[in-house]
Amino acid sequence: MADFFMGHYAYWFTIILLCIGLYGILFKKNLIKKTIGLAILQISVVLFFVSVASKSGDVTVPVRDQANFPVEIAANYLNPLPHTLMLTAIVVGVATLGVAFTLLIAIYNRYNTLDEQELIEQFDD
Amino acid sequence: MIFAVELVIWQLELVIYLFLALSAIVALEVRDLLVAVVMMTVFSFLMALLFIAMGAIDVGFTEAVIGAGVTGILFVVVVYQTSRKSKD
Amino acid sequence: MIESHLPATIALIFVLFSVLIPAFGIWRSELSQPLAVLGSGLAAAFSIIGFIQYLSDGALRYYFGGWEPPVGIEFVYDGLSGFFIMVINTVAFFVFIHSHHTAKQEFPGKEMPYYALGILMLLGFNGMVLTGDLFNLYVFLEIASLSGYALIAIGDRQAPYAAFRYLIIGTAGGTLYLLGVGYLYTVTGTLNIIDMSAMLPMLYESNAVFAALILMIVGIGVKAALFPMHGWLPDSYTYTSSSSAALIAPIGTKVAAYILFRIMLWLFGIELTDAMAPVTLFVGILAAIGILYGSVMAIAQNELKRMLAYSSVSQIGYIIMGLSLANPWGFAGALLHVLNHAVMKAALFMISGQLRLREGHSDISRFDDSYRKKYPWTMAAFTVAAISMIGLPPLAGFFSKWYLVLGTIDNSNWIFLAVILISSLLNAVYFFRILEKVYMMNPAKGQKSVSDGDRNEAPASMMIPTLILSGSLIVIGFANAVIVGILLGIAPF
Amino acid sequence: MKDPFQSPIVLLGARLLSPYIMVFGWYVIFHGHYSPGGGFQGGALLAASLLLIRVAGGSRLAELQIREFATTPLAVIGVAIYFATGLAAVAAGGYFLDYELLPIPGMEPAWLRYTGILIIEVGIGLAVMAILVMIYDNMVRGEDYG
Amino acid sequence: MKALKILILLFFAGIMIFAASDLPNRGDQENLMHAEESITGTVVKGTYFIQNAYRDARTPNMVTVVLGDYRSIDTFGEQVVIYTAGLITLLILRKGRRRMTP
Amino acid sequence: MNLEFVPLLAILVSLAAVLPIMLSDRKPNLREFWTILAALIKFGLVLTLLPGAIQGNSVELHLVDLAPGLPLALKADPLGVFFAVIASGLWIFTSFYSIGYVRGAGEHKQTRYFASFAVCLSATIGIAFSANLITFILFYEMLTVATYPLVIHNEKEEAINAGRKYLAFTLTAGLLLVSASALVYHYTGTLDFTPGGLFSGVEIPDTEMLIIFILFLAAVGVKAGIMPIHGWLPAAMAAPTPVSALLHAVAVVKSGVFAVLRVVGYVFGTDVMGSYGLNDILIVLAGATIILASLIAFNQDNLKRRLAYSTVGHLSYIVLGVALITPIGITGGIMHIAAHATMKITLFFCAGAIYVNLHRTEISQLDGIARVMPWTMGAFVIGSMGLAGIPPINGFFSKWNLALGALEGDMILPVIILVVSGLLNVGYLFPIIYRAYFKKGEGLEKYGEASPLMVVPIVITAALSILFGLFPNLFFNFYDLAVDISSSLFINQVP
Repeated sequence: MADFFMGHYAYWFTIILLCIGLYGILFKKNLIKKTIGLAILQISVVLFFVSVASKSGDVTVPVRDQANFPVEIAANYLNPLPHTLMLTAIVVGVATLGVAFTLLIAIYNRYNTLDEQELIEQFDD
Repeated sequence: MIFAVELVIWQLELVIYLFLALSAIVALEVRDLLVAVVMMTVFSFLMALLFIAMGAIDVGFTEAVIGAGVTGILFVVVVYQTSRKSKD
Repeated sequence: MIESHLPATIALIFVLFSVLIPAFGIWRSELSQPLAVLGSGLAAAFSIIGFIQYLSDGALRYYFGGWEPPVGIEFVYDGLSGFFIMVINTVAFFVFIHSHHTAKQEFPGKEMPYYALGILMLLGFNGMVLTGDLFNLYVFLEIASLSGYALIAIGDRQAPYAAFRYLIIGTAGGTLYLLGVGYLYTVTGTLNIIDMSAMLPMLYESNAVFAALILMIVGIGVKAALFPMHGWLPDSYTYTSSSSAALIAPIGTKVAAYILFRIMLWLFGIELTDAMAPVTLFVGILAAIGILYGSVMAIAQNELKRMLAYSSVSQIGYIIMGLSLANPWGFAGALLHVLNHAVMKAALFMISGQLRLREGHSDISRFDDSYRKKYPWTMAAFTVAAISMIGLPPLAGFFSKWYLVLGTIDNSNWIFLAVILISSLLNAVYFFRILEKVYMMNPAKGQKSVSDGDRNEAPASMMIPTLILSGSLIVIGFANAVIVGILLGIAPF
Repeated sequence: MKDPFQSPIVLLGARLLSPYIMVFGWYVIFHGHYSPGGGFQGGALLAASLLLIRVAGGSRLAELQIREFATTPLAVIGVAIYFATGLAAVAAGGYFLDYELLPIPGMEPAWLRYTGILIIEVGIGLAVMAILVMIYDNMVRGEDYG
Repeated sequence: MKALKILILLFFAGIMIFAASDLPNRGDQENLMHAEESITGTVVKGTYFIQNAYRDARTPNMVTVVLGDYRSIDTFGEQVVIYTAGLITLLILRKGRRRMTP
Repeated sequence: MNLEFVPLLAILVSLAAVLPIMLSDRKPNLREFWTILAALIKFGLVLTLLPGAIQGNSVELHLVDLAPGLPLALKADPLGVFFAVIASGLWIFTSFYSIGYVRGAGEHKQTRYFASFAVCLSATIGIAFSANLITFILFYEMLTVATYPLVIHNEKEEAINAGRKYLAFTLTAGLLLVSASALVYHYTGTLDFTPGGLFSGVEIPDTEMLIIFILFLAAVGVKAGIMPIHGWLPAAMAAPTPVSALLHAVAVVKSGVFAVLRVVGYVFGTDVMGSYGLNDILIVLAGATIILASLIAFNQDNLKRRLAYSTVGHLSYIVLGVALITPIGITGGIMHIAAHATMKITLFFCAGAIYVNLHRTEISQLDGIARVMPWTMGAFVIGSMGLAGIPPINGFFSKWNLALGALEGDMILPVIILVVSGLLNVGYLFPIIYRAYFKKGEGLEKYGEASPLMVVPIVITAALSILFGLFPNLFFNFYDLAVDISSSLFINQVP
């Protein structure tokens, strides 16, 4: 049981953060808040990948250090692949946020508000 | 460049997790959007810290520079360009 | 050595042109459209060549950087991806030709970024279809989505808000997909689709694998506008500019459908998909609800573009339903419907663009007899496309429904059969309503009557693609035996 | 937002800090092979150094630094560097982005790969810098037509 | 509407908890993603990268090698994503020559 | 001479005529010249197939695969040729009559009218020559769409509603046909029309068989006007009279009964029909339709609507004949296709002539018109007698065969139905004649006979009714043809 907890607690926290992000997306009326929720959601997924990349025992970061940690034994190093993927994912996330900001400004310029309720009221007219 | 062995320090991670959740909730719940944005930046920095604690130095660095730095600036710009108040 | 650069070439052409268009566009904005046409035309030509090559030599695989698959990333040009690539690029080629005047009218001075983003969106779609790596797929998914949001945001009225809603829900979907990929990677240790599909059967009944499947279906279902996740689609297609609508509507949802095909039939395989819960049946039910919902909502609309948008919700349901049937006929019907619907929707949205160019609106309640006199060819093309949508032979739309019907019968799934039939009737209702107005209804009093001399057809650059697309519906109808023969060869059953 | 923080101290601080951040950015790009870093991080740092001046000094000062219309070409150049590197390998008869076949004489394959990675990192760095600045500029100065 | 949203949230939370309960222990060296060889006998990416990154590209930082070489098309795509974002701001926020007709 | 392409050409002739018709929009004479030319060529082409058909040969043409294993194929078998001869022959008369009618009535959009008409005929011939169900569906739907502009021709509210009703019925029918065909394909793997049926050697559970049959029945029954689903037919009388005459007396509704024949004889096969007891359903429905339609016809004051309900009833004669599944019964049914076509077209022509000439549509307004329009009313009498089954007219002959067929199958109920309905026919048609001849009309002084373009076709079709009644084998050997066809349907039957 303790083993299961030690092995899984990172996942539970990731889930909590993911749910906070989803909550922001679903329940917040302000569009900037929604965007913040989106950012939290994205970073939480990054966290999931990074946390599964870790290895137990005598490991080091994925930078070659032949003297102390011979690369032939893969167990010496953290798995570099999820890290790489997440570099990409972070940049993608920033690009998405950039687009979201662009749209936010465009919406504000047209309707002078970023509140969902007020926007919908304006559409009805 | 030698990093500490036994990279999974769960006590540290746990503390950062708690602060992460806290900052995320504050960022979503606070009414002043500028504060929300600042909390978002804090969230990113904590996340970067966590990544580095987990041994993902590259990801942590990137998150710090791009996630916290650039996104933070852009967030601030958006808040200044639009409105600072939020109803929820 | 390398057999063929084809799979990469198709995608890289788009990269080249996405660089060339801004490079030239900065000083000569009017060069953007010809360049976009050239780029998509080249890509279409290469994809057709590739398909011919596929038919003779089998699947083509391309290893980027020279690294073989489990290590590196590969592009796979097999039957399924080849078919989708051909459809996407060919339709996009015609849409780009068509968009010259609408672009000038609807967002003057912004041609350069518009066409660059159009090309980038196609790059994303092509990459998604071609790639053999799940994470690479996510990257291309984001390229396509981001440019898609932007293309939707340039439009009138609520377009930015519609785009923003799409962005939120679409990015959340993409993130869920990524989480699913994460689960799969954690369990299998690979990201390559072919590699992973060999491992997954050994992990039968793993919760994580099942959850990954669900997350991926939900995430991609958002992009495909599968029934409960369709909310973004009608607003987006309604308020965006005509040229964007014509570009996104025919191909956007199809590519998402492709990913569902790839995931459910290739990556997981039909046994594993249904191992823990009847996922295919569930997806099929959603698709069926979507078909009926889309059709009913389409009847209630008074705006041509909005009606077409709801009809898209319904038509994507056919494709997903064909997938969920998981038998050769359903598969062939679904893929044939991908082709048909891409061509039909492109033609219909292009026609709505022509009407907006000339009339300034596409409000169905204002249609009348004078349209037939003013735009005889446009209306002829509309009639052909509409009749094909309804599914009357010998037009293409009939045959995809025919195969879907055969598929439902093979599975003895009478409810789906009834859904297909009922929705065809509903389609007939909303299209004949327009045809009736266009051909029968005399103009309202007070308007000057239109004589034959007032013919005001859209420019040739718009008319010719529209006519070619609607004409090709007849050709597809008669040639569908050949197409379906090939499609049945692709089917993984 | 054109001149948001019109304070001499902020401006001074920004102007002092900016060159160091920029140098650090280039360092991160070129040192990515040995330590954490690479094109994206370096590019973002370069952008940060430029944005700092823009935030602190307003648009007039920023014009002296990197002009608004120069960002698009820079971005295009950045993407083009990456793309051309890939095409060079194709031209030499290999797969796209197969650095082993880059036409640089007198290098063994592993070092060619090293060089190839370096080249693309520079491309990425340029593009990221230009684009982040471009996003900022458009957000601050751009206007929607509506 | 609110109830529906809560349902959605619960659904996703449930799915993720369901999945996480069956994920292998974090950091377990026996994990397939860290193994020497996969269950079908193919190369495992992560392990291959650790062992061969320096040999292939003379670069100690494995992440850089994976990013720049093994998965270079990913990185290229990433660059294109950022490029797309830049063009999007051009398209949406830059003023057009004329105002659009309403 | 190689006849292979004749069926295709026969279909394409009228389709090809659409283009010149559209182009000569401004020149009515030229436009109608094209129509008549196409009609004549088509009739000639169909006639060349007749000798072969009489010898029992069929001509097959395989065009393209519409779907794997499902070709777009044409087959001019005796039944198809029989139907095609009737449809294309009567088109000639209708063309002349149409010219008189549309000009007399000053109809608008005449070009659309003639073009749609040509497409309809094309589709009808296509239905006649279809070699399999998928080709059949193709032309069936084509007919549906092409008829629509004709139904709503006058574009009044009533006509548009009728058009919607028509579309709702026929499109649903088309979909049911598609699903029924798909079921057949699922079970048998083929859709080719084969005399004796497709189901030999295939075991299908009773319920499935019943479902397939009911789907088919609903699909083809709509166009054949079987009772609960006949609603579109009276509504469609809003169309111009030549349309009612040709399409709602010959082309469309006869396509429906032709489809019944195809389905019963060539898809299910007579033995399957009998062994699953499916024909009983058909007999009951057809019998009920005959009686009910005749009764409803009594209440109609509008001449065309009365004729429409009469059509509904007479179509069910044919269905009844087919449902008897005895050789003589089917012969009678086939003969009634021809008989009813000539008679009903005569009656509709008369109704149209009265409308164009006198602008009268209600029966109560017809007092004394026989004085004014002697030829027209004479033809009307002949047609009415034929429908009632009075001997020298061809209607008698087919009814006689139907009755014989019923007796051959040891069924007495159909005979009773036939007799009763004959009386009812007399009951609703002869009052019209009585009014026309024996009541005194008002305000008729300024009118004369209708234009020769209309009267001549009327007289010819009336004459044809009598001629075929006296000599069933005159000209085209119709009787022999019908006998051959019906006997060919029983080849599988174990004696």
